[in-house]
Amino acid sequence: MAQKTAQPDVARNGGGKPSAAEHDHELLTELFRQMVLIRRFEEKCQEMYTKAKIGGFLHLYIGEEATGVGAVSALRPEDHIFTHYRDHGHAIARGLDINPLMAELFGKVTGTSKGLGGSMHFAEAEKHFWGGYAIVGSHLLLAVGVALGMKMQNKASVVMVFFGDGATNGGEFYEALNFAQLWKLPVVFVCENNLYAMGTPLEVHSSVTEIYRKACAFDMTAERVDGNDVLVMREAALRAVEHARSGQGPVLLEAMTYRFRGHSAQDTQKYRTKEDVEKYRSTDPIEVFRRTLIDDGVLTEEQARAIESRIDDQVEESVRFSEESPEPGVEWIKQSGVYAEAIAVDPPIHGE
Amino acid sequence: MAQKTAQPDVARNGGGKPSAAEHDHELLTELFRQMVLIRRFEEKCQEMYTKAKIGGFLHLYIGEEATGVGAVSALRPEDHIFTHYRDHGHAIARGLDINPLMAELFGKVTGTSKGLGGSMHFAEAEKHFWGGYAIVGSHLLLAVGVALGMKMQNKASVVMVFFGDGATNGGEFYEALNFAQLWKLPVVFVCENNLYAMGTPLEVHSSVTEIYRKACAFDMTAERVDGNDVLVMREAALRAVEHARSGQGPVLLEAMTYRFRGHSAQDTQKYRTKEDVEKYRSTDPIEVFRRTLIDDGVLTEEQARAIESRIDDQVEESVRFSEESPEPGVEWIKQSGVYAEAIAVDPPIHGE
Amino acid sequence: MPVITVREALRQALHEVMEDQSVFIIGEDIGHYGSTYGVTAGFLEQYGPDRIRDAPIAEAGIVGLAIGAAMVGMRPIAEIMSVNFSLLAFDQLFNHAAKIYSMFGGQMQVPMVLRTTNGWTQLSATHSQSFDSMFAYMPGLKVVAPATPYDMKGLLKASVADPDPVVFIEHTLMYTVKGEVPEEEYSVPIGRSNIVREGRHVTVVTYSRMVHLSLQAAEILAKEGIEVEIVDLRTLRPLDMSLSIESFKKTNRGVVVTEDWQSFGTSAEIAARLYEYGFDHLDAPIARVNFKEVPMPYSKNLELQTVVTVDRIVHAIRSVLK
Amino acid sequence: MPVITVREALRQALHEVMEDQSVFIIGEDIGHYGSTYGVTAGFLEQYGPDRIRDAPIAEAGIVGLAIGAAMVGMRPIAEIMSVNFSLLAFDQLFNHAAKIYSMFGGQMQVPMVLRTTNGWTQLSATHSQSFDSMFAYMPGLKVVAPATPYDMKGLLKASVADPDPVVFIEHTLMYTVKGEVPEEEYSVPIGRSNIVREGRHVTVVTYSRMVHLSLQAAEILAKEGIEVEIVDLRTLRPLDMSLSIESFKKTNRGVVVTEDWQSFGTSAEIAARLYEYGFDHLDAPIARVNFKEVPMPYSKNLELQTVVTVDRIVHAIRSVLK
Ligand SMILES: Cc1ncc(C[n+]2csc(CCOP(=O)(O)OP(=O)(O)O)c2C)c(N)n1
Ligand SMILES: Cc1ncc(C[n+]2csc(CCOP(=O)(O)OP(=O)(O)O)c2C)c(N)n1
Ligand SMILES: [Mg+2]
Ligand SMILES: [Mg+2]
Repeated sequence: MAQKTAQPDVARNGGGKPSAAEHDHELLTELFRQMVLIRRFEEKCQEMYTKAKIGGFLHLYIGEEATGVGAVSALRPEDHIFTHYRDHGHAIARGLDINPLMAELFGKVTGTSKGLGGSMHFAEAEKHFWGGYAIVGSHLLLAVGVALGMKMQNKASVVMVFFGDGATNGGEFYEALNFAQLWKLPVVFVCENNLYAMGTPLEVHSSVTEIYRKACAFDMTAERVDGNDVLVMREAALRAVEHARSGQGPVLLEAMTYRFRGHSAQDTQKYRTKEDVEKYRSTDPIEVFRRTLIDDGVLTEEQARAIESRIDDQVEESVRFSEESPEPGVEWIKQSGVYAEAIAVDPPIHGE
Repeated sequence: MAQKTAQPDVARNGGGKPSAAEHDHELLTELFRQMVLIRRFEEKCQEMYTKAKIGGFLHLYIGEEATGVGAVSALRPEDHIFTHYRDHGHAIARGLDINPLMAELFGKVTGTSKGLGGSMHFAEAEKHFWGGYAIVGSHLLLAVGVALGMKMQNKASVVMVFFGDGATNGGEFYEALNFAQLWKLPVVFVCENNLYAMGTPLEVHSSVTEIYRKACAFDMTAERVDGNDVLVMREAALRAVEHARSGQGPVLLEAMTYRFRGHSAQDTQKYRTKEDVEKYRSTDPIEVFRRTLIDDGVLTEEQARAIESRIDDQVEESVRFSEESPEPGVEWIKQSGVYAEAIAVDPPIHGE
Repeated sequence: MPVITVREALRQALHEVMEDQSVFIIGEDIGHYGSTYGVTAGFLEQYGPDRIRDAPIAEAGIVGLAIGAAMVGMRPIAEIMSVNFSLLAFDQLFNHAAKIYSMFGGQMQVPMVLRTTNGWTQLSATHSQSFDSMFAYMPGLKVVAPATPYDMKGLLKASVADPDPVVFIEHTLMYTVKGEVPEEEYSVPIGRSNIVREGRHVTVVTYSRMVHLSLQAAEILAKEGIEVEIVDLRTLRPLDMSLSIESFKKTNRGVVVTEDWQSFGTSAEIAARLYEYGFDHLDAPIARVNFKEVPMPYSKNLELQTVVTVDRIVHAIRSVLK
Repeated sequence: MPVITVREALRQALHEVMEDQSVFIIGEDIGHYGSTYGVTAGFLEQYGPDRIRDAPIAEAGIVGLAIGAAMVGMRPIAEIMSVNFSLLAFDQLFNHAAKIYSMFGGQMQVPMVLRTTNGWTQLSATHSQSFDSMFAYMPGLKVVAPATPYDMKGLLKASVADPDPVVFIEHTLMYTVKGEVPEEEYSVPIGRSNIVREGRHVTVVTYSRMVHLSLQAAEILAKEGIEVEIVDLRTLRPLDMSLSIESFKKTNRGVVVTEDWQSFGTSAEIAARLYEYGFDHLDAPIARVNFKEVPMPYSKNLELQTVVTVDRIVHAIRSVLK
């Protein structure tokens, strides 16, 4: 009576590497612009962190930009995004203005979360960018809940949720996958497999290291893709989003990527060698894409430089904006900052 | 770059139904005896519950006896068992004396857990029967922990843990499987798939209804077996235990079974028809096994009756024993009953 | 006024809120099984599986999904079958439901209700707990624990209407408690305590099932001429102590009765605030009546010695009057 | 006596207990990463991956496995990287670790330690909490939260030696705090409070990091001739109030300083017990100094207005002396 496990329904192979030239030049330029903006924004973050303008934890996305940019580019405005604490890239890819993002890092009231959230909690509800969350794996369930809400409201929007390889061992990951598949909810789970959970290597923390294969326990469509190639990532995301939007249920995408910086600003990176990092840096997804665009005649070197220099100005401007912005007021540390509808009681419960 | 999910390493097919005659008659008789003992013990439990001699929740194993008896028969004395609240069958199969079991249900100090635990918390540490646990899915992690402890102590013992189909959707199940496989721990996970989690049908609660297939997310060896055939169950358990003991890692066994009674004594069973239950009752695992033993010449009808009648006496005796036993003393509701090493403080913290 | 049970009052409230299409219920065995305590019996048949969602046994999932759905305009009612299982959802509840409004600077709201139930009756250690103080400790949550059919209905309606996450705590031993409930629509505001019995000798501050036991204790003492005033807090967060303190200033003696462990339980905060604000009126130490601080034993007699009884309340009241 | 940091004291304790082969450490990033707060840095290299177990991000699993291993004779030390993630393990901790001894009638013991750490520094709402009162509420657990290198080492050793499950609470802002630690072996018993400064005008009852802030406040007030007595509870469960009450009977005035939210937090029980047992010595309401009751804001200035500061302690002490 023993049975073989059925094959999970793996999405079509993405085929070979899509050629840049096949794509709309405007799109290609925009993808490039976004990746560079993320990179330069975060390099500035590091600088500001060193200057103690930014506090708390700072998890940089540097090296992983192609994943976020490619994936988010597959979404429509009515779609939804959830992400983890390493959220700068997804926010920028979603089109959040970097002024409020930098201001958030500075803890200013002009910040995207009014200075209450900081680096790990970028959000903009109006853009359906529901925020960065700092409890590993835990936000996946919220994403599934939004998909449920959308489905119950008969809306055809899709929810995309980002998380790391390390987030696929905690129970909430599996609960989320089961709920999504059981109720055929339109969720695209994007695992950013950067080979480490903090300093713990993939093979030390997970019994199965091809993360997409974990979807087999739920008969969920799953695919592993090169997350360092923005076009490959975009194609896979488009397939996944289409699958979800058409009512066929959720998809798990595993994007292979690598982070160039430490896990956070505190990381001493004992767990990997400088050579490991250099190996990946030599195929920096932004550099590679830039070269492709120039080689394929999408951009000239000058055009690329112009984009980069506009971005540098923009980033400088975000710092100026943040410096000049006021701090959030004390209303945020009263009950009015805690509840949408605060109830006054006598005597006040809250030590006010 | 898309890849196909690898096949999980499914254990050998158990082959056809093992014939009773091939087995040692003593063993066959013992399996029969255990199944009947569980059945009669629990029928008496129901009677005592109706008479309010037993309180709380009462989850009967009636109909599922072949699973527990077959599985536990594959273990050695040095092996370990964890189970859920539906624990009477596993306790009896492990050889726990029914006097302290019945006394436990009566809430007497002669009970196997001194009357502190009740129906859901049978245990006997000396027999490595680590107890019934009442938080669904949650005890799996303890079982994996015991396996880790055993491995670290270089002991070759195996841990067998029982749970229901409903327990395979909560996060703790998946965390347990990952830890067990990651660290190649000797655990045999036995899922008793009785098609319902309380009153929620399998297909309503789980995106994949062949529970054993969930092991694929961890490359874990897994097998689905007929848990209503005690010999099939035993064979599969022997294979799984051998696999685990030999250092090849954990195994997930899915035993297909059915409970004849309600989920607990409170259950009105709206979720299934009387006909459904009757269908299963017509192939009652005990009746079928009894007929086989007689047909195959292992037992005569008289011998079977003699066994049954001895069991009836034994069960009556357990009631008498329980009635006559004293209640646990108030030391159990002092700190001495809460801590292995209680610390007296001044003033007492505990409202004593 | 019709006299109905707590169960029926909850059912009425749920039927009324289900008129709003954004309301749905998610939980274990609320549908096919027919509901563990009968509150949603028949709802699956009436509202269908889309709005009465039988969930897998995955408490974190149930609460997490409810939070997400609430963020995009739904009004989910998540049911955790017994409060003992809610521990599995504490991360979702405390790290998300309670935080999302303020952590993102007020951009999002989480208008969800978590219904769950305390209780005991020989269910042993892991099925007889109260986590009231844990819920009440958490800024960002509102925590409601009514005692009467009237308040159950009125507060459940208010909870569903509230834009913030509300933990709504019931009690397995209260579903059959009866009381008057008007036929007209009404709701009871969150965060308002209530005097359920007037008296002038001693103030009992309590909530949930202990209200009923305290009333019984008061009856017994009334025969001896002791007039007990009883305040039902109804809501634990925000905690409205105004009536309790006023009463205490009149009686100068207080007893706090809560059905949980004493140390670091709800009675600690309630007593501390009575002391703080009633300081000039203290005639005797305030007594606290609670569970004995042990995991609940299965054995019936031991269990009855562990829980709060009318006798123990009577005894405590007498002690503060000495 | 050598002066070392809290981090070093913890490291010494861990090295010493690792001599017992049944002790092992399990947690996230304790090995390859080199330990989040440096406590186990170098341990993987010294003891190997069998005894220094880098775990997946699965807090329930980490605690559940530790419990199981403890049941069969191991002495696991489970590390939860920050207390905020411990919510994911509350079910394991409260429904299993705390219950197994009594629920099975004393047949099994769970000699495990859960090391975790409170703290904040612009980490925002979900990374700046304290659940001390939740742990301390739970019969079956022992809960320790030391303040000095001496106590850190001594109590960690006692915790590992203890046959019951112990929650050992550290603080991210204390790892570099220095103090004297003898070279000889010693341990500090669980469940004993300690007078860390003598005084006669007011009693401050506190623990963990707040001991140091209270000492600073006392220094400031000493210059004005106000003599503050400070009791460090060291253990929250069982809660030894004897020295605090004795002190209170001498000073008649009390301040409770705890680094958590006030309502239903640890200060509630501590204050309630001071009132109860110090009743005949009450000259003023007892003040409580705690976090403002809001999810922690990221913004630095707001954060500094939310947490407990020396100023706020000084202010509270003055207020009870008025
Ligand atoms: C539940 C929980 N446990 C632990 C942590 C601490 N922590 C933050 S990030 C992280 C590693 C996550 O790794 P991964 O999921 O691979 O994401 P990456 O940072 O590599 O993008 C850990 C352990 C946390 N935030 N939440
Ligand atoms: C975490 C948790 N959630 C809910 C419950 C209530 N409950 C007890 S048994 C049960 C159904 C379990 O079904 P299954 O795992 O299939 O086991 P079976 O009873 O069928 O043997 C439920 C929901 C519980 N005990 N623990
Ligand atoms: Mg990673
Ligand atoms: Mg079942």
